[in-house]
Amino acid sequence: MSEGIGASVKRKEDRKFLTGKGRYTDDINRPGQVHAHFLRSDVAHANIKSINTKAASAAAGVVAVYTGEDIDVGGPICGWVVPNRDGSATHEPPHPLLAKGKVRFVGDAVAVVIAESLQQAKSASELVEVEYEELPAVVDLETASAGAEIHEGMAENRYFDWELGDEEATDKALKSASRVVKLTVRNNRLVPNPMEPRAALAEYDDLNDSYTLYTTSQSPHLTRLVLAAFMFQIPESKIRVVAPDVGGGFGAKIYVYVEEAVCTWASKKIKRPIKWTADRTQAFLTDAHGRDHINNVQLALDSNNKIIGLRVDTLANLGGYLSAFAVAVPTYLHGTLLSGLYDIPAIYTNVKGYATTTTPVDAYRGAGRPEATYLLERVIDQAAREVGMDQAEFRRLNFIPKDAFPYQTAVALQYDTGDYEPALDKAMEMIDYKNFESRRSEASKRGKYRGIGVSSYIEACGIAPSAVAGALGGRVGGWESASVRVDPTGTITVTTGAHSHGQGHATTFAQIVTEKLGVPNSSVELVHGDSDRSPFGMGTYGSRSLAVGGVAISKALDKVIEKSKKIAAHLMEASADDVEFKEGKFTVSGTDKETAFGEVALAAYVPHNYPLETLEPGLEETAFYDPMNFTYPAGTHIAEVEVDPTTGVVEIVDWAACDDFGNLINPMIVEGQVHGGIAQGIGQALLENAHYDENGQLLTASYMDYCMPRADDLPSFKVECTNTPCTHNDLGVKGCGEAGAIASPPALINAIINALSPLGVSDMSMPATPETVWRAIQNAQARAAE
Amino acid sequence: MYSTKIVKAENSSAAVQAIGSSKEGKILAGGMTLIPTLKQRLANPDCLIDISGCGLEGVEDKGSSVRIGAMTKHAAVAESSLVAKAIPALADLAGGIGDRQVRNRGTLGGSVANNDPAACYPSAVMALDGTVHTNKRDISADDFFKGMFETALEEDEVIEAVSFKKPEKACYMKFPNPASRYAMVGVFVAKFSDGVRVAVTGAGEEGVFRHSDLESALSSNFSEEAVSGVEVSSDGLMSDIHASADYRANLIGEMTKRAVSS
Amino acid sequence: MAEVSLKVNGKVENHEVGENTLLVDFIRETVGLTGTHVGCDTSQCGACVVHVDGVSVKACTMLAMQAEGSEVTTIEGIGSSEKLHPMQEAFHENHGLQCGFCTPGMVMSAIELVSKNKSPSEAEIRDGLEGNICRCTGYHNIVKSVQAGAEKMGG
Amino acid sequence: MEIKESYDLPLPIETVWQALNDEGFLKNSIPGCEKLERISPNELSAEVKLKIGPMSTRFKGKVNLSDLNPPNGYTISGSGTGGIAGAASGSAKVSLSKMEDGEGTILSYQVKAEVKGKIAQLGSRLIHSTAKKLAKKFFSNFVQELAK
Repeated sequence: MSEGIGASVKRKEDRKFLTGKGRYTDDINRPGQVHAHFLRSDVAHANIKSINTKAASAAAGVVAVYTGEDIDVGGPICGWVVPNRDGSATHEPPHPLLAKGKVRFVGDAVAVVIAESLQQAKSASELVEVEYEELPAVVDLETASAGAEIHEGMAENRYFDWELGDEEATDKALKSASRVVKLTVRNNRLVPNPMEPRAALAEYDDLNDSYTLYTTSQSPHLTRLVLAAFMFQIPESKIRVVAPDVGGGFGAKIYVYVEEAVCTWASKKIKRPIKWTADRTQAFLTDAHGRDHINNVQLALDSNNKIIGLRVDTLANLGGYLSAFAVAVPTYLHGTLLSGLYDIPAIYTNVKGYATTTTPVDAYRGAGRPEATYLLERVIDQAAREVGMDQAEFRRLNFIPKDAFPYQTAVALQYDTGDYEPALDKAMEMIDYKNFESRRSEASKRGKYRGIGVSSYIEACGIAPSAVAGALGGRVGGWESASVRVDPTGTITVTTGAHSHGQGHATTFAQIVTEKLGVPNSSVELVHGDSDRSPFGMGTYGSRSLAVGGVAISKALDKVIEKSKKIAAHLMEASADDVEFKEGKFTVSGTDKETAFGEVALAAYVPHNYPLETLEPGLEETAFYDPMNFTYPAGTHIAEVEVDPTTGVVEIVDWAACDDFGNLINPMIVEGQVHGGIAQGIGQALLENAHYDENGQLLTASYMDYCMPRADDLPSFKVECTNTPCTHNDLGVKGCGEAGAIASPPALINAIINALSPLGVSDMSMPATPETVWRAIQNAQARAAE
Repeated sequence: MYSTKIVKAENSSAAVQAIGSSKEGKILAGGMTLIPTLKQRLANPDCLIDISGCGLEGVEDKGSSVRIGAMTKHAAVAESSLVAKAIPALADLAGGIGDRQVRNRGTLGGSVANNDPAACYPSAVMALDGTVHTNKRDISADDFFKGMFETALEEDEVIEAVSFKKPEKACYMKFPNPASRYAMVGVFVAKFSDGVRVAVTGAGEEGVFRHSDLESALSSNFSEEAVSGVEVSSDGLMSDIHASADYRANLIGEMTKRAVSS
Repeated sequence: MAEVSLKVNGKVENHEVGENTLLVDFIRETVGLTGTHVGCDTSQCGACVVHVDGVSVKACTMLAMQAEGSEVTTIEGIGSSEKLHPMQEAFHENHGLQCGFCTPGMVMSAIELVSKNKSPSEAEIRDGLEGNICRCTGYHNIVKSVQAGAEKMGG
Repeated sequence: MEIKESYDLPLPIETVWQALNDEGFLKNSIPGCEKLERISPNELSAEVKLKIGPMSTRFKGKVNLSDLNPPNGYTISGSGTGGIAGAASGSAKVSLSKMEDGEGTILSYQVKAEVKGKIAQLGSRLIHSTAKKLAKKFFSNFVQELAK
């Protein structure tokens, strides 16, 4: 069917966005609305000696001014904790909604000024006097791990010290190895930068003692849960959270931030709707950042170049407060992926998470998996170079063979299915790998260094099953819910707890309905993003929407079909067991009896001829789906670059990606997700870096200094897929949202090293800016001259 | 943005008068730098004098030079067939400033008056031995630029036009800052019958400057080899998170070579 | 306060606003057309691109008073949901948008780009979209969309 | 960041040292200084208007004189807040020594500067050059004042 599973259906949601009719949080206004402006700390680390809000409170248009002392509810909570190596628990220091006694990063909210207009709020905030007693800034992991104190009573300034794997076996492998390949890499700190800045509009309803919060969230139900149960301690029914159209998330909009909570809290105090919208610099300062690891890697090889062990010691910079999933990212989303798609018998990893006086760090597209893939694909490449093997063949030699599935890794995961060589082969074919050397020599005639870099990755999507997540320290479930309501006229309303902020759920999910019920896409309406209109949900992150939320819809559809069959059986006077449903029609096997889906729908709501004694009327079903396992997308990306040695500029001349996402519902949308992911990965590898000075000032706090990938920084991409369907969900689907961002950084860095290896360059840090590359060339040339 | 008053001046003397009668008035040309600054509340002028109605737009061929009105947009210079014929390098430079939308609003006069150390236009004014025409006087390029963000302009002075001498050959090569797209290094090389002028922007701590070593090398031998023979010093060059002084020095050499060989 | 009179999508808009009102705020708040977005503070992201007298500008870096007497066209003014502009159609057909936030500015820039260059090459499109940042698409499909849009517009 | 420079002055070291401790001299030397009042022997309150390109901000703060080693030098440091623009601080370690001819004085300085808040967030590319420029201006103003 042209609109069902597997079809590149054009997106249903496009029209509103293309005509300017999208409705984002800042587009919404409420009668009597006032504006909030947050006064933020200019210093990275200080005790607050005093705050004087008197003049600000008296300023024109000011409705209220609040500081941390005024707020009587708790702040953001931690959604995942892990045990320390010594058995003690993760240290979870409090994170007040507005700073209390101390500020811990530049941008920490110190006071909120609420006024009739935004300009008035800003002007008044200039009158708030804050006296700080400055303390030393702690910016890098070296300082953070050397006796800094950011949270009172937190030993060694460490949030956690976690381990996974078999240390003894790994160290034994390292000792017995015929070669140990060593590498230290830094995964640069990134700022997610969805194009829509965060915003909130909170309104209190006096009559019902309830709140409505419009917010830029990837997970409105989680926001409701955190606000109601953990901050305000009121029934969840008293808070409605609406995440309308949301302009991108990439992780940064998963969490509950202080601004939305403060606006919600204050809306009751002043009994007026309060709006807050971040400007871009506030977004840079306060949206949770991503990555920022230092990894020490040791890879053990036997004499046949087979990997026999891997040890990774990681330091993670988590910033001034522990963000919701900050603990999960460098631990269970990182350590468990260290086997990659390789057969590695022994792995051990230790991760220490430190506090610094920088913006809190949390999940950003890929969240832990890009870090794992980066270090692994870098050390694999170095190993291939050291043993003198082709980079692709070295990988092939060490891949988990296709007959080894399900494969139990040395780091807790069980991969259900996979076949890695076809994707590698296809990517190599797409980029014409075998003729690369002739392209390299042609480029060298033009004075350019040409290189090719491979990255084979695996990731784990859809954080579940809940029981496992819970056992590992997760404090939320890993399920998703869906309900499917068939209207009397046969149109369908699907509600989901997943949230679309660019992913095209309205289209993809409708395709599942079309496939299963045989109704056209246009008859399917998707409801999401409003906690009052959809059942409880978990939101969208970790490439889970389809693999968990989509499967929940499929399960609800199965229930609808099952019930429909009973109704159809009644209508056709047959036994339900004999009824078949296909392409929107019910038939009775062995007869020519048939009835259309629409007739069954009508009968369900106008039950004049209906088995009321055994079946309830109506046709609406809800399903909760909790997966049995993660899904494991995998694949190979190959980048080809040319380096201009005179300037260090890297030009990406070709890109081939071959991914295994299992079954595809909408290949067009999947491809778009891959493109976007690759672009963000290229951004990390070449352009982006959150740069703090030694005083903890973020020097890249606007697009003047933080380098966002633009159209002319990127090439077009060749994207194809292989398919080993997921074995444990009904749709055979995996996740695709993060793959590009996971696979691409090492492909690019490996390509640059490959290009410059004739000069003796063997390492390259991210971002590989022109100067970084130029310096590497200069240093290599200087070494060669010695 | 703080509240302010807007005065629409009809000619440059009215603009000067308005500045005089304000406490801390500012000329608003294209606004590409000024408006973002005001939005951040990093300045609080009591009055903005909009000079878009002063009739300062247009390109004229003056024989040995091209005269361009101060309020001429970058896009107009980039698309001017007159400029393309007389000084193609100048049209190229204008076509590479900022992005399309900046070029549709940003003006020559605004860029020159602001003298941002990373702006493109000052290098053209300097390399093309330009003259800045104000309501009061004509100022030669060498006297006009006084260091980062500083010019010879007095309080009661408004730029009306800039003249650029037609070179025998010229080229502007820009290595953009990857984030802001301003010049990290921009080199404007102009060959005249009596010598070569090389102006560098984006690199100097004092803003745009002429590179005398490169000029003398190229004046006697206009070739890439001549550039290779010059040791570009990093003294006095900017160093920031995007590029060190050493790297900028390297780029000056490279961009000059490219400009010469283009 | 000052009286500002200009046309937005062909309709005269005459309002008393603060003299420091940005064109983008005039469009979004005074006129109530929220398709023009604000994504940064430094004139770089291009989410706010509109046409003023036929040329694309960043509405966040222009005062409403500077547009006095001008014809402003926003994303709402180039097509309707019944009859999309060919460029809007091309973005739909080529999956040139994901979250939709940068899309209005991107489409407005693309239309101007094509009006100046009837059949732009891939490199010219990439270069011409320098003033518009998209975080979702990696630009691959935006470039395809603009190429297709150029063809539809009669290039 | 650190900035170093030195000047040769045709004046005796004592004269230079005296000037370095005179608020009138200092006020005329600090670029954009609108107000400078001594509040204790080694502490002055200051108001400085800083103009960098289109930006124009008034900083209020203090100037401190420390490590006094008459007449061989001291450290002059200033810090101020510029409201919404953020804060700036800087210090110059000033050393005076007699020139070999015994008449003149060599004034050398080493400057450290840091900025906070919006000016750091938005103006990072200009921080170093601006600090250098302001330091240069301060000392060239100072030398000019001395020559008067």
